[in-house]
Amino acid sequence: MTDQVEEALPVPFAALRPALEAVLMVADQPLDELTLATAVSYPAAEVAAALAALAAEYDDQGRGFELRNVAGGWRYYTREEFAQVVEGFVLEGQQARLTQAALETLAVVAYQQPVSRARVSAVRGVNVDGVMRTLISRGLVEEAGQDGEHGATLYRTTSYFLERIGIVSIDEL
Amino acid sequence: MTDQVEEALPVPFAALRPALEAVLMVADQPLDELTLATAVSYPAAEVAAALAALAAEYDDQGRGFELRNVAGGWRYYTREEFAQVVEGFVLEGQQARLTQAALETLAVVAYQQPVSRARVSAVRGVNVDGVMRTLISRGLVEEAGQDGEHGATLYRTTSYFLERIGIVSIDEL
Amino acid sequence: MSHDAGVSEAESPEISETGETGGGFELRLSNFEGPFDLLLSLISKHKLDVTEIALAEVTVEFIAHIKRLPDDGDLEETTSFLLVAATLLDLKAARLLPQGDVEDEEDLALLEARDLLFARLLQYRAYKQVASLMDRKLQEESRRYPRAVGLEDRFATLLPEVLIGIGLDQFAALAAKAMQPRPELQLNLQHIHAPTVSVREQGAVVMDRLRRSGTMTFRALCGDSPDTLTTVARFLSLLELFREGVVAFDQMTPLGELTVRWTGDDTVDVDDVITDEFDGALPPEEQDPSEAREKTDD
Repeated sequence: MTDQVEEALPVPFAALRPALEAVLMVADQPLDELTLATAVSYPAAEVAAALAALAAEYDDQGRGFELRNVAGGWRYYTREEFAQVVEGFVLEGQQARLTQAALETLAVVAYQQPVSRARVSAVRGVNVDGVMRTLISRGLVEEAGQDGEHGATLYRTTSYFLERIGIVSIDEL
Repeated sequence: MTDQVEEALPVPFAALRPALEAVLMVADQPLDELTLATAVSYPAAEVAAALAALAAEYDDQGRGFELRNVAGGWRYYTREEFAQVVEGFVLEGQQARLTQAALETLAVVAYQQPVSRARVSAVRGVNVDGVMRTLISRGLVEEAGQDGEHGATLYRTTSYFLERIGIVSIDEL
Repeated sequence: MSHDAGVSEAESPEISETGETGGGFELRLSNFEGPFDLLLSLISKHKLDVTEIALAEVTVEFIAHIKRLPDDGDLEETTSFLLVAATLLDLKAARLLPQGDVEDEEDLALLEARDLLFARLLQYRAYKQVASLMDRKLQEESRRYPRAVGLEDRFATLLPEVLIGIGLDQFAALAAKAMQPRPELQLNLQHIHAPTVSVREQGAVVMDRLRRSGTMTFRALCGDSPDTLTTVARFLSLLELFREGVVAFDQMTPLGELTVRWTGDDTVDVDDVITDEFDGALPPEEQDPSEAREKTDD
């Protein structure tokens, strides 16, 4: 686009890390490396390296927060061991724990997606209609088009699911 | 679980600073020293000293954020020299026009207010946490107390919403 | 801790005692996520691997628990338990037969059925392990809170004016559409007042039909069954008839159609072969309506 040669880097070289910190501090959702690279006008690869370095720094310094890459985006999280102290200051209440049925259904969807309800039922040996509705209403599973052959609705896990489980992609499972 | 001899301080001594960092990281408004002291179960004086030490540390390390005491409340702010980057980022993703998801969520809130987030999620069949935050940050939706029964936070539309949609009261909906 | 007899020291998380029945050990079937879950739990209770021997060992227990299927269970769920039970019985029966008595084709079909059941069990077990791993991760993750705070005022005021972009009518239509109830599964409330069904009576129906037809599919035997409970009663009566050696089962494909063959003679009386093990001490009841209806069948 623009000739980026020397001109108009909004962020001076030494300031890449703090610039990322500032942007991450105002974000209310995970930010992917491309978005961050655009915000600070740096190549994505350098941004990725800086993010990893920051995350390691927070770990080394024993900060009460950590910088994590979850569901493809970077975001500040409180560290696990301070959960008890933090709870009172968080708006959303504790997420209700998923039932065994919901967990098993989620596991099958996660590994076989996109997958039809009938297929999940066959694996679990029980009807999963109700459980699937629960998972959809909790934003963990979403529709993913139709099966070409039978026209059955297919389902997949959402990026909110990745966020909830704290991983970057489904391959990590 | 087990009786920890010295009466279970929720935060061990060495962890005072990170515990404060964790709380400040998720707090939505400035917190005074007494509130913070209560949260971490430490004397207010020690908490005040720890906060000052943290603020100095962030300055020394040239972090992109700073910890400031404004009118008696402590809060993380982005550092002044990165204001331009943050502004660019904040404005970048923001369109004047609302997304379909935001419009739908807004419609449900408008017609069911005061309403909890869980209720809106249930009606729309998807998780609405992110969209709700957007609506709040755009000034269209605000908190409206607690549900008497479950203690869930309730939401309603704002007068700014009335103004933007061009009516005087929600009765006109 | 008190020494209350009701407190079970070695209570397994999956198989718990109710302590209510004098007989003692009772599985609560409602704790299980279907037939594979129950089967795996039984196998692990006996500290066995998933092998043919294990299946044979737990067959009787598995079937014993089917009668504890909740009265309000739906037909689909009940059927899924029954189909697995049928495969287990086939396998057990085959093990009891002398080698030469088994025809090659049936033998092969049975091996196939066994392997498929193994495959499904192992698959289910794998997903169960994944589920528990996910549970751990979800729990762990729920103790970390993401930063999601409002913008600092200086940035919040920079945001452009919101453009709602649609008129009031469209806005109202959007709300109406969003609030429309999504189709829910129909709730069948008939089971709530399920009448008592007698295994003995249903056994008489089953025997009568098999005597006349020789061979019938389980589906046909239960085609007129008015409710799940009757279907279960007929299945249980078949188990008793099987135990007495007056019926045989065929199932060509795993979880496929179950065919029942009458192998007894005409002198067999229902009271001789069907005990009241399942019915308990039931008061004699009036004729089951399905029995009367049956005369006009076929």
